[in-house]
Amino acid sequence: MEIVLFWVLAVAAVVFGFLVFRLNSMAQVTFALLASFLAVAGLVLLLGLGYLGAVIVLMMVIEMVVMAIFMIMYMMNPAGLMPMAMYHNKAGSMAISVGTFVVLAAGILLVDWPGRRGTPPPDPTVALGEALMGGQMLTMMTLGVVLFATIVATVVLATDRGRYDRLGDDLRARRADDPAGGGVGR
Amino acid sequence: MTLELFLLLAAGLFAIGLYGALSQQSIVMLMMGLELMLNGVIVAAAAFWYFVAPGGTDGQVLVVVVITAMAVEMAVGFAVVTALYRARQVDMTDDAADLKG
Amino acid sequence: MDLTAALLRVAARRPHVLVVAVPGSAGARLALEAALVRRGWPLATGPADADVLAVAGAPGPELAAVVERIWRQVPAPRARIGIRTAGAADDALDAAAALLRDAAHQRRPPATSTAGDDGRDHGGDGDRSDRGGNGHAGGHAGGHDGRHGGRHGGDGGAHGGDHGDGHGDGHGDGHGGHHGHHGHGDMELPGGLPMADLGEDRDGLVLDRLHVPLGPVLPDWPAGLVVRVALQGDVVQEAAAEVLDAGRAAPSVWPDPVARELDALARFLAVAGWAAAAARARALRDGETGRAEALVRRVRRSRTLRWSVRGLPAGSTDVAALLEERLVGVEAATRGSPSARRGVEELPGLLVGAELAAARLIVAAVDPDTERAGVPREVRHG
Amino acid sequence: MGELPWWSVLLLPVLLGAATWAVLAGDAVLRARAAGGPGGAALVAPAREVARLLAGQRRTTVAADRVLGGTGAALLPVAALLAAAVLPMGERPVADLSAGVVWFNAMEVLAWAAVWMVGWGSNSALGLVGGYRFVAQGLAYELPHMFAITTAALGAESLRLTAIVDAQRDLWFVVVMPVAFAVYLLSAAAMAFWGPFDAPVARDVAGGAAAELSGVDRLAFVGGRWLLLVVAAAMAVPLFLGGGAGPLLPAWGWAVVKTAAVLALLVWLRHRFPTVRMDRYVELAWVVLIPLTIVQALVVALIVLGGA
Repeated sequence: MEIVLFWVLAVAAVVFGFLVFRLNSMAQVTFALLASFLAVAGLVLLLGLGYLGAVIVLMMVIEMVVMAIFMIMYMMNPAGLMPMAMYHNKAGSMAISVGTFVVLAAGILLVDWPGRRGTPPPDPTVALGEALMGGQMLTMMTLGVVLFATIVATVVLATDRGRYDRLGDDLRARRADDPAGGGVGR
Repeated sequence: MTLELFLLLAAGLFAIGLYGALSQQSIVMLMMGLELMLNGVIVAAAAFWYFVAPGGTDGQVLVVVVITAMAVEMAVGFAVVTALYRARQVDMTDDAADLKG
Repeated sequence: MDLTAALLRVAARRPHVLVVAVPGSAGARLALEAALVRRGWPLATGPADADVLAVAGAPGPELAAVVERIWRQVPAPRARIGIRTAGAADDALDAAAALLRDAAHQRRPPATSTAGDDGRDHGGDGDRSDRGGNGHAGGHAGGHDGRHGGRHGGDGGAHGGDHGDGHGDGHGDGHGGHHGHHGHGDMELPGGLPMADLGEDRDGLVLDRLHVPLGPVLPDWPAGLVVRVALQGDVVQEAAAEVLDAGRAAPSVWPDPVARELDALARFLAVAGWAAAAARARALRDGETGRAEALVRRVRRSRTLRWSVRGLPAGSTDVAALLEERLVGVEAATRGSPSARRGVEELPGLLVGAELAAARLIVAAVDPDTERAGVPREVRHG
Repeated sequence: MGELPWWSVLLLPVLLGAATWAVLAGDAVLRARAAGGPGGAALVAPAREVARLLAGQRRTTVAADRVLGGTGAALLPVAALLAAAVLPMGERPVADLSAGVVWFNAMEVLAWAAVWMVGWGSNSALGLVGGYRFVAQGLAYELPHMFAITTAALGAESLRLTAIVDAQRDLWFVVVMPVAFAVYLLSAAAMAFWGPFDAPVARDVAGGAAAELSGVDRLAFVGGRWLLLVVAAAMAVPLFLGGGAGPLLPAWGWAVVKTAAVLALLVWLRHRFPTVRMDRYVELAWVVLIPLTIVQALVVALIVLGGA
């Protein structure tokens, strides 16, 4: 049963991953990528990591839906009604990636991987939580700071309106001059 | 299910992603390639956790880190595309490489 | 056992009805809506959701053409009725239900040539083969135009300077076809869809624009009104209003000025997503117009509604002010001094800059008089 | 504890379908009464609606994306059923996952993708507007929602739903975390685009995401939406209302009674309030609800620490 599931999910992950660069419709491309992620989430669940599998589903669905919106905003041919290719150096990229795969595969098959040490804890989620709040606290804090920095940096990059546009040159305007109103009466 | 199979899958996803990241002109598609590469890393990390050191938590933490990296990559990528597009109306790497739009 | 026939029989007891309002025929529409409430038949949101297409009144040539287009988009099983007078509503609805129940009729191969030939806008051709071949042009609001639209390279490897020909209005940054494809007849999409063009949005990004006609067949929309908008995202950038068959029909005869005000208020409440209050307004309109003031008080008391429409820009004013005008109109009518109604020509100026949802609220709150003689042919803004 | 036998997987759609029927009928009766028409016929309205959509013709539009549209419509009921897999019916769920709360959240988020795909798939401007509206709504409700269900998990110190129910043996979580419960109710309505949050399928855009759906596609989409509503309402019971706990009745009986109460509340919400405009709610959610839910989680964390 697990073997069958593994093969189905693995093949799905690769096929959908491949479709990402084969389909014409940008919307379909986005959801092909999502399908590839969902297959990988299934594999993670299969390995007994219930929490991480569910989190991958959660994150990737949200991320891909948001991505679809940006795709359609910026891409030239979102529905793929006119087949068109937007590649550069296709042959070279193919050679490099096939080469990478061959090297990686050779390494994977030739290296003598260490045997299994230890057994999975009864609840890997608890173990993860204790690690993140204990030994790996530094990792967690770094991630938090990085995420916060990302929020600030992306907003600054993406918007073209600063506080002077919103509140006037002396920042004294009583109400911000926004194109769309908000819900808390500022 | 063996470690080698999982790692081969991870290598396959990584290679497909690499191909996309190298060959696509559109910045958005390029980011999809990067995401696929990270997808491969998730598979590898989870497999190492299960088949090599299930007693530890390093594999799991690595998955968490990769997921965060994906989110950050997407957010920053789209912010840059938005800024580029606002300034020069381009969403292609080749055009962004020109010094003046 | 014929399963489809059984299903049709069960379903025909509660079909969804798409009402097409004709200017000057408010009496027929009111009778139709009241009959639907009595039967518990819901109103359809659009052609896809409809089983019965009911035309309330005698449409002029322009509206009749729209009705034909809409009819082609209604999926089988379906029936089509025309109600000319208030008294005809119940009989027509019964006839529609009988047609829907009639499995043999619904299975009949496409017979478009005979449909409606009996001069009563009657007849339901079970047109199963019609798979949207005509693509909703116009009529049903929101045509299928180019969300796929714009910025088509049109050819492989669309970049570099190899598009010099035919792009005289390009913006000159390399991408042929990426910009400035206005008027490129050769760049039409499959299916004959028009392409979106580009325009600056309010955040300073140059993105696709869609040209979408709103009306004349939209839920809770003034009779005969068509507003053609250029949408960017869902922000209206240009608007042009016209009335189909303008000036053709005599204004509707309302038994009671309060009923007319309540009718408009019901449309606004329905567009604002307050189905219960809208149903109440319709019930009052059809019966006890004397108790309209209680409803007005209830609407005024609603914090959620006020929170939603306050400060929502509509030209130089806001939707809350327009709603207040509506409510004052109801009160004035109950006191026997009906107020003047706004005209269609005011609409475009109010709509530009609004989002689609706000635009719907504005149209419903303004409730332009589409029946007045001397309605201008078309007014645009933006 | 433990899980229900495997055949309960088949029972799940039946039970949820029955609950959905009840809500649909209740809603139809309320609607008919508001309009002043007869309410009795509304009780069988769900059956007529299903028959109508089963017999209806499927239609497409020019250059429609049938792959995505079809996937989206089918995905919605599937997502609702998958989310219901961890729902304790009485005492035991079909699958008692160790990360049940996160699983529920992940499956419910699939609706984002589903609605957007349906809206996109029909290649109609109004459909797409509906799809986009749901994404905006999702961005507004999702974070307060996550904090609300996290608070329940925090109170029980477990992500397992049966453990959360066990933790409420003495005191229902609704008493300890009223803010989280209120926010959960709002997001339950929002995730099923129901009640005051029905902008994605509103009448003002002619049915929004569902504008071009007919026949079986519409049945799957609309049915999936109702299922999602029922599942979201039913999930409030183990998370905040003590699960199947109660005197006299068996556990499943109490679960049914409490679910019905939550559903009745949601139906009432829809009839009581007009649609909330998303530009307003988004700011409320981010400026008021998120801080409130975080403070709520903090308070619960302190209570848990103090109790330990």
